[in-house]
Amino acid sequence: MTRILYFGRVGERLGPDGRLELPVGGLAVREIRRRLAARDEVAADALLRPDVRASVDLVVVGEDALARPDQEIAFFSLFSGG
Amino acid sequence: MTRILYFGRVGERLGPDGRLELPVGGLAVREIRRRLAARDEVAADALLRPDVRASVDLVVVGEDALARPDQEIAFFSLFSGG
Amino acid sequence: MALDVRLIRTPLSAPAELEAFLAGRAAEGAVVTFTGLARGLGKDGSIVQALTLDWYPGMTERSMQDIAEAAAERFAVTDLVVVHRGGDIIPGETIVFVAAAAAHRRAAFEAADYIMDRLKTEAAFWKREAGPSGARWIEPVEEDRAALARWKDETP
Amino acid sequence: MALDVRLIRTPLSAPAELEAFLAGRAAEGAVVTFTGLARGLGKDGSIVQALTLDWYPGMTERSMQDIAEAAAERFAVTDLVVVHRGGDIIPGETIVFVAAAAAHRRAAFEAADYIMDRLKTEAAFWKREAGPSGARWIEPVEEDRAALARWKDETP
Repeated sequence: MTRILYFGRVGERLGPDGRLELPVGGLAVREIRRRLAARDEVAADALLRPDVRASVDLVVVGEDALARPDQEIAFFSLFSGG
Repeated sequence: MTRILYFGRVGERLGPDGRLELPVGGLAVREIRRRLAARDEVAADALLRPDVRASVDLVVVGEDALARPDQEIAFFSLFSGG
Repeated sequence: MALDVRLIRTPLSAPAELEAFLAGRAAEGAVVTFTGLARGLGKDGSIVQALTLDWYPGMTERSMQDIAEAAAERFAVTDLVVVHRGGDIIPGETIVFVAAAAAHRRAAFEAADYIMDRLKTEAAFWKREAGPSGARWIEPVEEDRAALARWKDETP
Repeated sequence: MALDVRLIRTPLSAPAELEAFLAGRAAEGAVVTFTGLARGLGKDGSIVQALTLDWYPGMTERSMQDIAEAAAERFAVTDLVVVHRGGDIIPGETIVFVAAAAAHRRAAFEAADYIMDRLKTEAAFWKREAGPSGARWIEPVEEDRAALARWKDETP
């Protein structure tokens, strides 16, 4: 199980992290988001928003980016800025 | 005798101040400058420069401004700025 | 060129940071600082009792470092300090301190200004204000985006 | 609105000034400072052993006050401090400290920037640098005049 980190509004709704089984070859961020959102309404509402972005290994990525199980994956709402 | 203050390059050449007899009705700055400069070559060289300005009662003035004996009169080189 | 970028969870003293930044400095003529304080009132005038700044360990430090490096490259500065607090902050406390040293004041002003504009929109922080009527998330306002756009020829 | 304008003959501590300026501040979000240090090298690279700033008592304070008041009127700042040293100054010592507090950082940056541009050209000081090959007077350079021209729609 790969740990998925949540920050900002996403973390507020879903807690600091969640877990997801990822194939060794990885999955596109779009599909990871879809699978996490499919769990319940709260998850769907927290994750299926256009302003919720994802990162893989600390780099903000697009929906097509591939994430493997050994990478650090996160979803978060818009940065507030410093 | 009215005390005339010198600052910057003017003060460096002529000392911090000088004295001049002014009529009660006052004199134009141009004439004060001319009389002070007439004293010797050092005074002429220090005062007869276009970048040497005058003030009367702390206000920078033009050559036509009148200065009376009870006012504070000064000549100084260009401000260096702070 | 020295870059000092820190994310801290303890109180941030702008005077102490300035003192350290100035120590032994004689070659450069100009030092500009920015100090950002936690406001006692929100943008809509509501009372703020506490501010919480969440961050993503690793990503947030990197976003701060990237911004400082971009400023160092873009402006003729000799040293930069960027210190940002994370965690719970009380109104009046310092959230962010930026200092820039340069031979010419224009570069120091511009570097501090640029760093703040980018931090305010691009730094990986999530900010919540808590007041008598509950908590709410803060996002960059249009003013922040407009400020950032001034530098757009080089920002990514 | 508080304006604090001082011409002093004693050492100037920018950190202590910043500390006093920040004390008890919670309403405003942004504080920008400028600290000007005596350079160890002149503009042409020559060594500077000491700097002497002469001033005209009464006129110089008034020129500083006028500049601060113009900044207060022009920008949405809540407090301004302008402290300038006169007399003999050693390289590395602070010559001038400016601080501006505002609700929005843009006003604080602009006020400090404006005050410095005007101080550097219009303040009634006469500056001499002393080095191994003698002393010389310093006058505003073209860069200073160009900086001032940026604000020309309102400067006198």
